[in-house]
Amino acid sequence: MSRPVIETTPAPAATRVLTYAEALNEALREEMRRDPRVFVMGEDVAVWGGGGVFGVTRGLVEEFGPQRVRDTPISEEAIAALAVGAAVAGARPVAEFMYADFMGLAMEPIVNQAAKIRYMFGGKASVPVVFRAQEGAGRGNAAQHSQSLEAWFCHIPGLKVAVPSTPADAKGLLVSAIRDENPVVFLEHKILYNTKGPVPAGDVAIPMGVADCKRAGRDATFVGVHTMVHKALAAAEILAAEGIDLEVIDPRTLVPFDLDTIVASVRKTGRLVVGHEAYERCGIGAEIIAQVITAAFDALDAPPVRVCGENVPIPYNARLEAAALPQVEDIVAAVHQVVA
Amino acid sequence: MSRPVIETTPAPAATRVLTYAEALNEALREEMRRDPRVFVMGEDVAVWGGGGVFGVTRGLVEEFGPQRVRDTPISEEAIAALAVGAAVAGARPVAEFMYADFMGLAMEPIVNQAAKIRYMFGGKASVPVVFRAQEGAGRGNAAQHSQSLEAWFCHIPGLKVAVPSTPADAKGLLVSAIRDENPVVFLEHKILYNTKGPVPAGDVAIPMGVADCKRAGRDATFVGVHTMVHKALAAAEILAAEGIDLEVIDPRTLVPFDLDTIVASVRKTGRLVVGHEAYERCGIGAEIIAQVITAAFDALDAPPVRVCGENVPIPYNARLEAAALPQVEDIVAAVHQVVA
Amino acid sequence: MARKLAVALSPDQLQSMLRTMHMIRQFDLRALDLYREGAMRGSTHPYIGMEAVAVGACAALRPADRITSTHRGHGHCLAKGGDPRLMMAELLGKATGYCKGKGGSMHIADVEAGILGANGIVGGGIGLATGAALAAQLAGRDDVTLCFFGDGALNQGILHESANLAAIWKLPVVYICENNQYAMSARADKFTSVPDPEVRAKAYGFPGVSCDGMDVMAVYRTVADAVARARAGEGPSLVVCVTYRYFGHHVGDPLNYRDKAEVDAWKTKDPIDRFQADRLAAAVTQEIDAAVAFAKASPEPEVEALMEDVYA
Amino acid sequence: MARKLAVALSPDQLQSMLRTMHMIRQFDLRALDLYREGAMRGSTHPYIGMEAVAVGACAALRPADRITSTHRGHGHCLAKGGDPRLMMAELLGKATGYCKGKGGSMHIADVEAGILGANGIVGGGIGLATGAALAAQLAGRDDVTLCFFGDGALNQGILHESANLAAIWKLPVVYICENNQYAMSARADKFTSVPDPEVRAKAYGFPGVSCDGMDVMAVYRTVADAVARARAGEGPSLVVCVTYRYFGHHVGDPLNYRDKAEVDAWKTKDPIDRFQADRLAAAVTQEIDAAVAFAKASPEPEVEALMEDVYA
Ligand SMILES: Cc1ncc(C[n+]2csc(CCOP(=O)(O)OP(=O)(O)O)c2C)c(N)n1
Ligand SMILES: Cc1ncc(C[n+]2csc(CCOP(=O)(O)OP(=O)(O)O)c2C)c(N)n1
Ligand SMILES: [Mg+2]
Ligand SMILES: [Mg+2]
Repeated sequence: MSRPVIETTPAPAATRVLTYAEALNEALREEMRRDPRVFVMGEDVAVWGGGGVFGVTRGLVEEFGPQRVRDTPISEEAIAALAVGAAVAGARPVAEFMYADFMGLAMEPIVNQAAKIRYMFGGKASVPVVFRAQEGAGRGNAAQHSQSLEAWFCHIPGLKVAVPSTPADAKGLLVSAIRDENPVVFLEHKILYNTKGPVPAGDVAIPMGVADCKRAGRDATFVGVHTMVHKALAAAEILAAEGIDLEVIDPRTLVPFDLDTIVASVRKTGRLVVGHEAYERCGIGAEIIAQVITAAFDALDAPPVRVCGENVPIPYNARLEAAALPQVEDIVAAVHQVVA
Repeated sequence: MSRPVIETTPAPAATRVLTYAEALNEALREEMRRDPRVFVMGEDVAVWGGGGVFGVTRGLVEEFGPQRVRDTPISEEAIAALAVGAAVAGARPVAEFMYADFMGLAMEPIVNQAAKIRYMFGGKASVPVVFRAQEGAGRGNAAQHSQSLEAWFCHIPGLKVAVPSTPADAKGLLVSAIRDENPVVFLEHKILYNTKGPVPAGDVAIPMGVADCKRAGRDATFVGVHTMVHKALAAAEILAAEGIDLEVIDPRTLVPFDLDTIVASVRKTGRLVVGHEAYERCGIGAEIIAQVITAAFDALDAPPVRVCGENVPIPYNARLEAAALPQVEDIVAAVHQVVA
Repeated sequence: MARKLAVALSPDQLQSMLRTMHMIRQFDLRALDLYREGAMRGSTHPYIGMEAVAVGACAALRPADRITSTHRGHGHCLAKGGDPRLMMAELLGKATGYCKGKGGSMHIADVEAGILGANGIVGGGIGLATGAALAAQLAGRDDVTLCFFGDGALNQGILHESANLAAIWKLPVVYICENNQYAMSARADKFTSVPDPEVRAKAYGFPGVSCDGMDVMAVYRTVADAVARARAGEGPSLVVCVTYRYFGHHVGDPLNYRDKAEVDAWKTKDPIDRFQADRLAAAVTQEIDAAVAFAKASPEPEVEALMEDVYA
Repeated sequence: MARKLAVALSPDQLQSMLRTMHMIRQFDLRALDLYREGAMRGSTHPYIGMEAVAVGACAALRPADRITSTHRGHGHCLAKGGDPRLMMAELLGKATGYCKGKGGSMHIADVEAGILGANGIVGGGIGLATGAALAAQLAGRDDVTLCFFGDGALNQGILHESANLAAIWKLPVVYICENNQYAMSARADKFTSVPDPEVRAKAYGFPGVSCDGMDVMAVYRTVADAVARARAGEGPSLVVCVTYRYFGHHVGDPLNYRDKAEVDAWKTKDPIDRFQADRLAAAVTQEIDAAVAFAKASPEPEVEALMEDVYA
């Protein structure tokens, strides 16, 4: 590993429009240039069409070579476990799982090793690994390729969990995740890869644990992740036409979680709608509600409402799939319910 | 498999005192006698000291032979996957994981196969498998042998989840789980194995989805599972001395979940405390609160309070471990808070 | 124990195998069309080029035997007797489909017909097949389970765990690795640590063999031996079928990882052409044989015939 | 590439190895006492009987090399230079322990010393070791990682996946299987499908050898060869050390699955007695050799000496 560490001077905040996938790619590239310990591994991340089935690792093998951009066999448990071992031994792996659903194969090293090593070892090790994967439905990939499993990881102390919804957040959070001394489960969303947005050039880490208000509003607070942020923004337009002003907050990371921003919003609006594509039962929506209830029960003028994935495996058929997922009109209806 | 199906006449409700482990053993034995398709597999379930490290499978290999009581190699993913395949092909496996923590190795077959097969196949298959494991802390087994992971399974549609707290519930629910046509994750608690209680003899299935009121009370409702039921009963004694009358409800199964019983209780008491040993974040406590909030917000006189495991890997040291777990005095304090 | 080895198949059976190979090819060509015209969702993985594997292997089965399949499952399903109408309806997500539209291409199953499902998880069928074999053993039946998986699945831990269990319990399962040279962009010879994956059977003490996966009769004979062994209670085997997928992994595959010359070389071994040619040659051989037999069995002319037929 | 094969160890090194073997035995005997008197929680898995494996293997390492260990980890930790005070304090859950009392017996680690931790998950260290080897390769260093695991871990999928990866990437890792005949009550010869687990290395195309795990020098020589190979960039190896645990799996083991005669037979091969006897014999041999050398090198008497020393 003879590449020099390239010192990056924070670039002038030139902003370009990039896709979510391009923004992630830029984060990986810049971090790999900055720190020779960073490397990428996963299935089809190097050779396949020039970098990953969604293009996130495009061009990396050309720039950094096959040692640092490693195609792996189909061995999800080992991908995770090797990444953990390499991290403990001083490398900074970014391990990719092609679909979050496949992380069922890798829960042991993520949960019993990565998450616990620092604590179990009395604070004398760190595990700077990023587990990247994409979640979400909407493309007819059916039950084994469409799940959103963030709640599993949020449940486990020792892991951090990021869920960017925009290209700028994707880049800024991935930079932070790679620099973090802790294991980060970095969950992208397949539907978002081709969405575009402004992304500042250069060194633009977004700290973990800082929510982003994507739309200010007075009448109700929506908290949601990934596609639900965009659906909520669409719902807000519909609601605005009716004179209802929806505030849309994207926590961006679920662990750590910026409860303060959300509580402040709820204290302002008195109403809360929470949304995610993941199965409703034991999803993060319940946790967000439980935390807000504890912190601001008095401020709530109506019971919070969840707009979540149905408790059903994701079906293939388009109509059924749409019915299984929370939609813009479900958000509108939920907001109607809380402001009623 | 030439054993005859033994018709069981519901025995007269003779009740003996059994340990939780003995009650489970009786359920297995009686179901194996009743239905020759039922078999048991897992690590050290047959040879080891006569049946499992906690004695749950004691004597079964002697009665049913090594074909139906199978010691396996240490291969958790295969234990789960073979059980699923066998279930689809007409057998009724009861697969044991020595510790629930090891189910991290088996999430793929449990979550992506067992839970989804019926739905993915258009309802044309059933997967009558029971995944048994024991959870919980309290014995200094540290971070990889002490977790309570029920929330992971509750999150996944297609699975049922049982969490008995008494010998009678253990027997009655295991009988139901074995007879169920769906995959059931059956989670026992290591601290409970040696606890004793009355268990009716004979065919005593307890239906899934029926909560049990372990103590009636007027002033506050406690909902919790496993050891927390017993801690809540102890807390209720302390509170009773102060004139606070705690109702203690054990949902017994988390999927299906008997919300009605809990809502009825909350409508009576106006106060809710929820407890589990599992990590608080994204645990089942949040889900229970979210459901009660939706169903009975108006009935709540105070914000519900959670009494849960800290968001920390379970430590080895006794003092630290006790501090990581919810204790009787935490329940007392929580009830004080809600009735204040 | 006496095993029934690969028996000669009747002309009807052979004809039906050829028909199924054509059926698989046309089914998947049409699925590709449907996908490209937007009538399908998700992804579809064509079995084209590999028809000999599913058909040769399933020819060794009885109706009560079972299979598990993969993401590239249409061929297995048709070969085990799946109904193309219900399959096609499933691809279009219709209520009449095998899965009532809930599964799609990657989850087609027909448990009644012994098809325990395509699978979206690479290696996902391996444990299921082994478990189905366990169920058969427990039920005291001699049904066998065939477990299809790709070269890419060779490196999943579940194969190791299942193979060990199948070996120590002598389960009636046959592991059929369809080595079509690639797992998406990953070349089998670079991502699997041994050039001949069948040697991995040595790690479990059961037979491992390879065969020409472009030759349906070679597949049939090899799998039939393994099935006979399994049926006789002698335990599992690994059969590696060396084959090739003509198309990309799925629609949209950039196919930058292999060159056209390689594809063309494999196409010269086309399993359908070859079987058809063999069948035609065999038919001719049969006619010739019949002619010879006829000739040999025929009487010498009688001496009386010497002067006959000089004039009308 | 030229490899440095097992070199002769100096008398100081040998003495220190013997001392560590004693240290392991006494440490674990004391741990058992502490457990029985209630000073410890959870469980403790004594390494007694297996001392030759950890000590022989770690003698082949440099300080910058790393190991991963198991639930039965005290021996590995001491052999790699762990501090018995910090270990003992950890067993008692003290703030001064390696893990500040948070880990206990099954999670003792000393990352600085290259000990990447005991592990409560059977097979849990296998992927970690392989990953640590990957980190060394990426950093351009020739550090080697030794991965200890039991016969029970042989059937975990992670071993298969890791071994394949280590092979195709030529990672500097040595897999050391401590075949102590049992995994709890599971006999290695019944639960692993092959009698000699080292054959499993064939499935990955790297060397697999076994050695007498009761003979510290045999372990040293075998592991040193594998380490040299790994250090030279030639990739992984599997070394199976045939050994035995004298005590139960942990305190409270009913031990109904093996008989005392078996235990006694293994105890006659005690690795400490044997090494000590060998060392003593070697010391005597050395003295005799020295005597012979002295004798040979000594001068003949001068002729002048003929009449000397008749009288005082
Ligand atoms: C557990 C898992 N990992 C990754 C994938 C993504 N994926 C689908 S098919 C495939 C390649 C499979 O290759 P192979 O087993 O050789 O089968 P083939 O496609 O060649 O028929 C991959 C990586 C998956 N579906 N499941
Ligand atoms: C994944 C997992 N499964 C099961 C166990 C329970 N367990 C602890 S040690 C052990 C036996 C291990 O046997 P082996 O690998 O041979 O090591 P040994 O105890 O003989 O040193 C078992 C089954 C565990 N800790 N982790
Ligand atoms: Mg392939
Ligand atoms: Mg062992």
